[in-house]
Order: sequence, then structure tokens, then C-alpha cells
Amino acid sequence: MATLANYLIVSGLLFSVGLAGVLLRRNILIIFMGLELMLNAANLSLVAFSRFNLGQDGFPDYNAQVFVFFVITVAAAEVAVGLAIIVALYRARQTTHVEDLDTLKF
Amino acid sequence: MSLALFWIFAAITLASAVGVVFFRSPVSAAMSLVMAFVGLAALFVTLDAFFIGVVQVLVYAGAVMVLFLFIIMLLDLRADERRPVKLAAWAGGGAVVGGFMAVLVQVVGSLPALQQTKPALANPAVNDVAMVGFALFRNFNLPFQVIGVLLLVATIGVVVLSRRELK
Amino acid sequence: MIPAIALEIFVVCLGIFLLMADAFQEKLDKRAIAWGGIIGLAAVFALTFFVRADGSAFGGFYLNDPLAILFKRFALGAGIVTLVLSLEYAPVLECQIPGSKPGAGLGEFFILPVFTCVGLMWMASAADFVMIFCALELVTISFYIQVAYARKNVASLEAGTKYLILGALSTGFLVYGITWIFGMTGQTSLRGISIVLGMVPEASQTALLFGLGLVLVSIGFKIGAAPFQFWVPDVYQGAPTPVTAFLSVGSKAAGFVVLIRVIEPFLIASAIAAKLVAALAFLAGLTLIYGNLAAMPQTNLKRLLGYSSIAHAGYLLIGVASVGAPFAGRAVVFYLIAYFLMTFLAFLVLVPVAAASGGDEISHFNGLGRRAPGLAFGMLISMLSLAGLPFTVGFLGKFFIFEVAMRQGHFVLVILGIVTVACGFYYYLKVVRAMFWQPAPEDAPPITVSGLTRFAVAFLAALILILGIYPAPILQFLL
Amino acid sequence: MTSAPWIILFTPLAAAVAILFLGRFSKPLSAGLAIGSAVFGCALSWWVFFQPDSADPAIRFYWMDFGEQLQIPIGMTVDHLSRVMLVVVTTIASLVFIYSVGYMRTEEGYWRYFAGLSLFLFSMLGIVLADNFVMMFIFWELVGLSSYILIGHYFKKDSAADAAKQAFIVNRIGDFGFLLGILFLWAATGTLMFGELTRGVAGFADYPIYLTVACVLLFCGTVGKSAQMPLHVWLPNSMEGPTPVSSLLHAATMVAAGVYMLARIFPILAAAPHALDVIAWVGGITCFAAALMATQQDDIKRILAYSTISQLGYMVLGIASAPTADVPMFHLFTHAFFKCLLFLCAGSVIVGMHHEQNIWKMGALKNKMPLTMLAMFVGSLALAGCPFFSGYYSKDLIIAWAVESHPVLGWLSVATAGLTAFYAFRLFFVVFLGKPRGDHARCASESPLVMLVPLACLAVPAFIGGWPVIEKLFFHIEEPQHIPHALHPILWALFAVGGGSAFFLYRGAAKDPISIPLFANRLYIDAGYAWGVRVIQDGGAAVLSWADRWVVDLLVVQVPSKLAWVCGFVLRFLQLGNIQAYAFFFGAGAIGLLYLLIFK
Repeated sequence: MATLANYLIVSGLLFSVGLAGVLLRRNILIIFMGLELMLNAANLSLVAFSRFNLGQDGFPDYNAQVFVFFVITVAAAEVAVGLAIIVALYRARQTTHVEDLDTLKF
Repeated sequence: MSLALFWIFAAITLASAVGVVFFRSPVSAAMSLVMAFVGLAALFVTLDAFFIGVVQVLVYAGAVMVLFLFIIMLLDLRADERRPVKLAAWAGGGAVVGGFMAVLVQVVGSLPALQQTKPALANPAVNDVAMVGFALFRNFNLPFQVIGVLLLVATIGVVVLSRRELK
Repeated sequence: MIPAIALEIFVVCLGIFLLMADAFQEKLDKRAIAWGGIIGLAAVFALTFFVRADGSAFGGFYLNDPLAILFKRFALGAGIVTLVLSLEYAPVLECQIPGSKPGAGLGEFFILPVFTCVGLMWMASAADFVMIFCALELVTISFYIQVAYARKNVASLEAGTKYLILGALSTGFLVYGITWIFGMTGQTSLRGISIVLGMVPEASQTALLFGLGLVLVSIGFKIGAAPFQFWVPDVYQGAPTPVTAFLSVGSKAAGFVVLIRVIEPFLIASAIAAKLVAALAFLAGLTLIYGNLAAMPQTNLKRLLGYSSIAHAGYLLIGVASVGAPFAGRAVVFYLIAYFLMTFLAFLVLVPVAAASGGDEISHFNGLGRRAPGLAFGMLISMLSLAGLPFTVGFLGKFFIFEVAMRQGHFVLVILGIVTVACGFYYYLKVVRAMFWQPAPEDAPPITVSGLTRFAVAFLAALILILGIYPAPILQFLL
Repeated sequence: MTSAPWIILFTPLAAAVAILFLGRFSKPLSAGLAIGSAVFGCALSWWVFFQPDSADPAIRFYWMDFGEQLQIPIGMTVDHLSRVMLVVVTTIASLVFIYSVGYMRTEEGYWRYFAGLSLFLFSMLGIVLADNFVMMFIFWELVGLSSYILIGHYFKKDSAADAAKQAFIVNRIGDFGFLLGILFLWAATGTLMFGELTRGVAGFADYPIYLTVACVLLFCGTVGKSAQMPLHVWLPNSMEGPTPVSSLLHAATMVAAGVYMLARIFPILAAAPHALDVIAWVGGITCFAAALMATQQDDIKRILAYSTISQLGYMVLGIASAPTADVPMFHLFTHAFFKCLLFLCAGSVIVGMHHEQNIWKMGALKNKMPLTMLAMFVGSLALAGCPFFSGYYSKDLIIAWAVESHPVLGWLSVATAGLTAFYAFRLFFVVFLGKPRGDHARCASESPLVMLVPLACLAVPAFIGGWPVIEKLFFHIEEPQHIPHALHPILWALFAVGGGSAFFLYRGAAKDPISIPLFANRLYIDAGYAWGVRVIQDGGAAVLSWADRWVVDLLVVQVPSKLAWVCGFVLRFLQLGNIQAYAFFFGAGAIGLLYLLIFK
């Protein structure tokens, strides 16, 4: 049987990989994918916690699953708005590369 | 058996996630991300969260990734593939990720319930869609409304930001 | 008496009504929408005085205490001033959005702040991490859109992208943090956490602190605390000016309300509380130093205000780090009100001057004392108050903060605060110097100001002085 | 009686507001309002002064009241100290206001000037009457603000605008210390009322270091406001303002505020002997060094400015060495009159000379301006410490106490007395004797009556202000017991030597180089001073006034601009504009915070 630690480690690794995507990739779209991975990692932990720490009635804490549902919804909305901004940016600058975005600095 | 399944799905998820970071082509990265999401959905299922698993596939693998691919195609993002890799950026990013993982390992290692295995459910055949639904519409009514307003705002935003000419 | 939630319902209905009016009344002058928003929000503001603060509702998601009511007013006020600013800014914005006809796209620009305002109001009442998350995201996503709104202007888009990426990063940290707090306590509601916190085993505290730390990182991002503040100057500079103002006042204030609410249950456990206060004090010191020092070489006023907002977050964090003192909460709230007045006043002057002079560099303010004495006087009061000169509300804000910090023994922070106030004088007086000691350019165009803006400038300036001399009404109100 | 102090305080404010709205329509109206309010306040102050003490002289209400935690009262102290100060401030102010009518009649910004004066008077009276630290601090800042307005009166002139800014900023530096000191005391005692503080501090005797730090921080306020070393730089530069303003600034208001504050908290200081040592040294050194600087200035107002710094040094030294605050207050009292007189005379000379301020372009004015000369002579004698003139009594008292409690500083101040006589008469002889050294000096003319009457009025107290009969009326002073018998003869001799050498050196001097032997001597002192400066900055100025200017430059121009440059430089590494760099800092910061939270 997989233990709680297994799930938490997998989730933590997933979060770290997502963070690595944000920190290492220079294409805004892929940075954005990294951010989605981070949110998903959090979701995995949430579900794992809810499944491993059962309530008094012997069922998982469904409140956590509702939270996961909200996170997914918000993430989808964020993706929609984010991609709209990226498209607008591409139309104006013909780039999705972070290093080209440096007019505002110092 | 279930442990093996867990590790298979975990391996698929993590490997695909690493692929997102390392594939040069955005299309490959996006496809890899789809695999990660599917693997994750499977992991949800191993945790008896069938509803979340389904939503994960529907929303992420179905809608979000299609959006991503669509944008990648629309913007034709093959042009700026070849840029020199910045060693300093990779070293710095790697250090931060490494540091974060180190903290995380410490934290997970300190947990008392580390080796805890899945306790048995009171009723293995529980209808978790219904349970989540009850929780959502009874307890979480207010946040649900907030999310509704959020989606409205997001809709306005997408229209405003991506229309060629505003009316 | 009406239930508190009705306030948010009214504002949502107002937003939807304005949206419908914008969509279906093609002939409608877009300015009417802004006026509708201002009047509607003002009406709801008036309604807040008929709400009784009677505790929690909606299964513990919604808190309805005096602090929440106060910040609902705060959010509504911020929304109103933002719409006033937007009206003044509309001609500038019109050139920066692709429209098929004059006034196209302005309607949504006036409507989005209304929805942001709802988000801020919900944040003020959020008593559960789920609710905090949802309200916070409503605010954040609406800000993504508003920051990038002027999409023919590359700076606006760049600012939008930066805010989007870093904001989403902070959201990731927030969710992961909430996850760990939930994992260790089995609770998402702040009240529930405060109940079970005593029963959490010693060994779980590391993980609990880990989750709390991640949440702090995310809130630190929202309030612009160092080292999570890097987005602030860039985004403030690039965003359309009314959005900058809203972001710097509304978003920051809501962040502080959430911060106050989130740390409250954790103060029960003394081991956690000590570490928490130490971490907050550390953030406060870092933020003070960064915000004040970095502001010194700035020449762009919007960017300067960005750094200034970081600096003020530092002073506010000193107040939050002094939570043990009986007066600390009120000191923070008073400071936020002071910050509201002086920052909005600065933006109210900035918008017409920038529109007339064609830019928001400090040099564009040269000779404003002669060109537009009224506006220059408003700016003078704002700058002096931001710098913390006595007889302004900004001075009292700092005074109360330092007072509570002294009581809690944060001597180092107080000394740091006072030293950085001196830096503040340097960069705020740069603006004053430009206005009164530099000659106006030869071809300086006349500055036109609408009556509404004129009124708002006079009103805020008067409030700064009156509350600076006699703050008792506000303070008694906070009791 | 109870409402009189409130009326005294708010009359000038009302006048200032009225002038602000009505003054631009009529010059006589603005002057009349200002003078009327000042004279009225003066009369009322004298009346208050002669009232018997009442049981509870303080009247107060709460400005902010939150139960136990925070109460900030606004109240009036009408005790012995504040009554004396009230009389001095309002009397001097009335005379200066009247004099201003003559001085400013041709200047622009007439109503602005009088509104500023009234505001200034209001702020100063607020400091005098305050019964708690918060109120004092507020008026303290208000004095700074109104002096900023007045010094910068000719704001179109760059030097005036810079001087105003400098005065403001340098004062702020001192004020930060002051504010911090107030907070320290508050944190320790939980009260801000002067009366209660004394009791509160008594319970704090076990923490001498804390109390010392608090007192030294409070003293920082004095260092800024009363122009003590090293923050004295703003005062000579503040001469850019109109001369009556300098007079007001130097005699009774602003600079006196610092000394008055120390006198107010005298019982607290008495509990912190180490802080008193610091105060004594700062005062003694300032006293001596400023006198040295005064001996080699050429600008008539600058000589007087350094003289003020030196005299303030005496007062601060007096605070630290005398057993009661009455000793330095006595000197503050006499100094107010004779210094005001000197400045107004200087103003009269300047007007007569068509705004020429260099003493080496004056000369032989004794024939052209006999009345001014007479007044100036009285003032100089008082300043120099001539027996039977006011300055003699008060200054010798401070010197006597200083010799008793801090011998080194005491003898330094004795030496300063000789220097004082020297520079006072150098100024007098160069300006009024010898031959005219310029066209302006040849065609100078006596000032109008409206300026001469205040001179006459001031000459009287400058002469008799120190006589024992008057001293008894205002102060309760005792003489030190153990001073050397030779002290007074030495002081008389020093007065004679200083005055005499000035007479011989400058009587007929055509231009500065006649002081060549002295010049060498001055360089010798300067070299010592400049050496200290050179330790910090390679090179440095060789002349004291240069060093002076260097400090100005360092404090007000160089440090902020260099700091700004350094910040900009550092920021270019952090605020790169690159999202990924920001994300990196974000992540690193997050790890740092987590580390701090979890493992520390």
C-alpha cells in the first residue's frame, strides 16, 4: 500500500518540477504550464490528506475535494485570461519570450 | 498491486512533468503536460477521488490543454526555439528548486504519520460525486457564488483582451 | 438593518446592471457608466452604515465584524476614487485600446473596478482559507485584466504579463500552503484552526509552519513586502494609472486584512507565535530598507509611488509584527486609512498632470506651482503626508505604528523606521522641489481638470489635514 | 487667568489666517494685524506674568483619548519658566514686528512675510506653553516649517531657497533624535506630561544607560534647533532671510526653543549625569569654536550668527553645569534682548548701506548713522560682557558654574569670553570707525523712525536687563561657592584685552590684511580643526568656514545624492525587469522565509 509520505513526496516533486519550469524556461507559455503543474501538485496533496485523515464518519473530508474543485476552476479561468494576455502581447511584440520583456526595469 | 499502480502512475506523472520543463518544442511540452494531467487523474483515482479525477481529465486534459495547443498553433511558436541557454539562470533556478526540495524533504520527514497507509473507508462504494455535490452546494454556497463572479470577470476579460477591435 | 452580505449582492447587481447597460445601450455615453458606478458604489457605501456587525455567517465562511465592515467601506471608497480617476484617464486610455469607434472598450474599464471592489469586500469578510482563496483570486484575476487593459501600449502588456506570471506563482504557493495547513489541522476555517491548534502534535508543527510560511509568502506578494515585491515597481509603472492606484491601495489593504486574519489563530500557540512575529519583523525590516533606498534614485513618479508603496508596506508590517500591543490593530488600520488618503490624492493629481504634460516623470511636474496652484497644493499635501510631516495624517500613522512597536520592544525596527523616514523626505521632496523650485517648460500646455476631480482633490487634501490635526473621530470610530 | 494663555497662543494664528485672506489687498492692514496681535499678546503676557501662582496652572483637554493605552492631551503650562519665556518672546516679537514695517517697506511679498511672522510667533508660543511632549513636538515641527517659509522668503534667489531647505533638513535630522527620545521616555514611563515624567523617571533610576540614551536623543533636538555642533551649519546660512527674521530667529524664537526644552526637562536631565556630560561638552565646544569662527567672518550678519551659536553654547553649557535651569534661562533672557538689538542694528546698517552686508565695504558710519551706532555700541558691550551691562551678569554666572562643575570647559568658556569681546568690537569698529570703504558707505543715511524706536526700546533692557534688581524679579539664582577669587578679575581683564586689541587692530584698518598676524594664528586653529575633517575625507578645507561649508555639503548634498547613486547601482542588479529574475528572487526569498520560520 502506498503511504501518505509517498503521495506527499510525489506531490512535492511535482511542485518542484513546476517551479523549475517557471524558473528555467523562458517561453511564457511553458512558464505558464509550470504554474499549472504547481497548482496540480497542491491538489494531489489536498486529496491525499483528505483520503488519509478520514473524518469521524469514516469518509474522506469532502471539503478538501470541493477546494480542489475550486482550484481547478480558478486555474482554468486564470489560463483563459493569461492566454488572452499572452496573445495580446504576441500581437503587439511578436514574442512570447521573457527576455524580450524588459522595458520596465530599475 | 495498488502500490505498483501508484508508482507507475507517479512515474508517468513526474516523467511527463519533467518533460514539460525539458522539451524544447512548445508542442511537445504541451503534449507532455497532457500526459502529466492524465497521470495525475489516475493518482486521484487511487485515492478514491473519482469525481476529482474525472474533472481533472475533463477540465485540464480536455479544455485547458486544448486552449494551450490552440494558442501555440495560433502564434506559430517554432520561430524562437534556438536561443543560447543561460548557465547562470539555470544554476540559480536549480539552486532555488534544490533548496525548496531540501526544505520539503525535511518537512515530510518530520511528519509523525509518515508511514500511515490508507485507512479503510466506512463504505467503499460511496458515491463521491454526491458527497462533493452536497458539500459544494450546501456548505460552500458562498465561495461557489464568488467563483461564479470570478468566471464572469474572466469572461469579460478574455473578450476585452482578445477582440481585435472593441465595440 | 440589512444583512452584510446584501452589500456584496448590491455591488454584484450593480456590476451586472452596468454590463447590461453597456452591452445593450449602444448609444449610451460611456461616461454615464462610470457615473453609474460612482453613484451606485456611493449608495452602497451609505448602506454600510445600516449594517450591524454581528459575527459570522454562511457556515463560518463569512465574517461580519467591525473590521470587515470598515474594510468594506475602504474597498467601496477605493472603488469610487478609482472610477473618478478612470473618468479623468479615459481620454488617455482611448488612444491605447483598439476600438472601432470613439469610446469603445471604455465601458468594461469602468465596470471591472466594480467587480474588483466586490472581491475586496469579500476578502475583508473571508474567514476561511477557501473563501480567502476564492475572493483573492477574483481580485487578482480582475487585476490581471485591468493591468493589461491598455493593450496598444506595450508597457501595459508587459506589466500585465509580469503580474500574471508572478501572481500565478504566488497563487501556487498559497494553495500549497493552505494544503499543508489543512493537512496538519484538518481545517480550512480560521476559527476551526484556532480551536484545534492546541491539539496538533508537537511533531506536526514543522509542517504547519511550512504551510503558514507558504501562505505568508503569498500574502507578502500581495502586499508588496520584500523579498516578494519585485513586481511592484514594474507593474505600477506599466499599468493604466487608475489601475495602479487601485492596486496600490485596494489590493494592498485587502492583503493586510487577510494577513491580520490569517495570523490571528496562530498566535494562540506561543511557539509558533514567536517565530511568526520574528518572521514578520524580518520582512518588515527588509521591506523598509528596500522600499526606501530603492525609491531614492527614481525619476518616474508612478514608479516612485510604487517603491513608496513598498516602503509603506514596511511600516504597516511593523504594526502587524507588534500584534501583541493592545493598540496594534488600530494603528495598522489607521495607517491604511492614511495611506488610502495620501496615495489616492497623489494619483488624483498625477492623472491630469500626466495627461496634459504627456508623461509621468517627475520632471513633468516642473513648475506646477505656477501652472496649476490648486493641483500643486494637493500634491504638496500628499507628498508631505507620505513623508510623514506632522500635522498630516501620514505623521500620525507612523507615530502610532512606532508607538506600538516601542511597546512590543521592536527597538531596532523603530530606529530603522525613523532612519528610513529620512530617506523618504529625500525622495518625496524631490517632487515638491520640481513643482515649486523648477521653472515650467516654455510650451507647457494648460491643465484641464474636471469638477469631480477638483472636488476629490480638495476633499482628500482636507481630510489629510483635518485628520492630521484631529484624528480623534476616526480613532474613536475604530474602537 | 485660565483662558489668558489660550488667547495669547491663538491670537497670532488668527492674525496669520486673517492676513492670508485679507493681506494681499492692503499693506498697512497686514502689518497692522500682525503687530496688533503681537502687541496684544505681549500686554497679556506681562499681565499673566504678574499674576499670582494658582494651584493648578495647567489647563488641558484630551486631543486623543483611548483610555489607559493612549492619551494625548493638549494643555498649557503656566509656571515660572513659561511665564518668563512668554514675556521675552512676545516682547521681542512685538518690537521686531514694528521694526519690520520699516525694513520691509520696499520689499515684495509683504503680506506673505507678515503672515509668516505671525505663524512663527504662534508656533514658538506653542512650544513655550506646551505641557507635554507631543504638543511640544508638533509646535517644534511647526517652528521648523514656518522658519522654512521665512528663511526662504526671497525664494526666487537660489541661495535663499537652498538655505531654507537646508535649515529644514538639518533640523529634521535633529528632530528624528528628538522624536526617538520622546518615544524612549514614553515607553519607559507611559506618560508624556512634563509634570508626570519627572515622577516617572524617578522610578527609572535603576536603568541609568536607558535614561542616558533617552536624554541624549532628546538633546539631539536641541542640537538641531539651537544650532549646536555639528548641526550648527544651517544657522549662518539662514541669514539669507530678511534681517528681522534673523533677529527673531536668533533672539527669542527657534534657537531659544532648544534651550527652553532642556530647561523644561531639567529635572529629568538631572537624573542622567552622563547625558549632562555629553551636553556640557557639546555646549562648551560649540561655544568656543563658534566664537573662533566669528572672529574671521566678513559678512555682518554671519558674524552675529556665529556669535549666536557661541552664546547658545554658553546656555547649553549652563544647563549642564548649573543646579537650576534659571542660570541658563537668565542668559537666554539677556541674550534675547541684546542679540535682537544687534541684529536690528545690523538690519538698520544694511538698509542704510543699500543691502551691502560686507563689513569691509562699510566704515565711518558713526557720522551717518549716529543713533544706530549708539544702539549697536550698547549691544556690543552687552555681548562682550562689559561690567554693568546685561550680558556681563548672565554670562559670568554661567562661566562661574561651569568652572565649578566642569573645570576644563569652564576655562574654555572663559577664553571664549575674551574672543567674544574681540569679535564684537571688531565688528563695531570696522563698521562705524575708520574711513568709508565704498560708495554705499559714503552716502549711507540713518534709518527711519519706525526702525529706530525698537532699537531704543531694546537698548534699555540690553543695558539694565542683568541688574540684580531685575534678576530677582524674574529668576531665583544662587552663586557658586567655590570658584577661584581671580575669576571675575580675569574676565574683566579679558574683556579689556579683547576689546582693546580689536580697537588697535581695526580702528583704522582699510581692509582685512591688517590682521595678518592674526590670520596666521587663525590658520593654526583651523589646521587643527581641519585635520579632524581630513581624517574622514582626504584633503578637506584649510579654513574653518570652508570646513563648515564642507559639512553642509556632506550632510545635505553629498550623502543623499551618493546614497541615491549607490541605491540605483545596487538596484540595477536586482530590479532587472526580467520576470525570471523576479521569480528567482521570489523563490529564494520564499526559501529564506521558510528557513527562518521552520529552522530558526
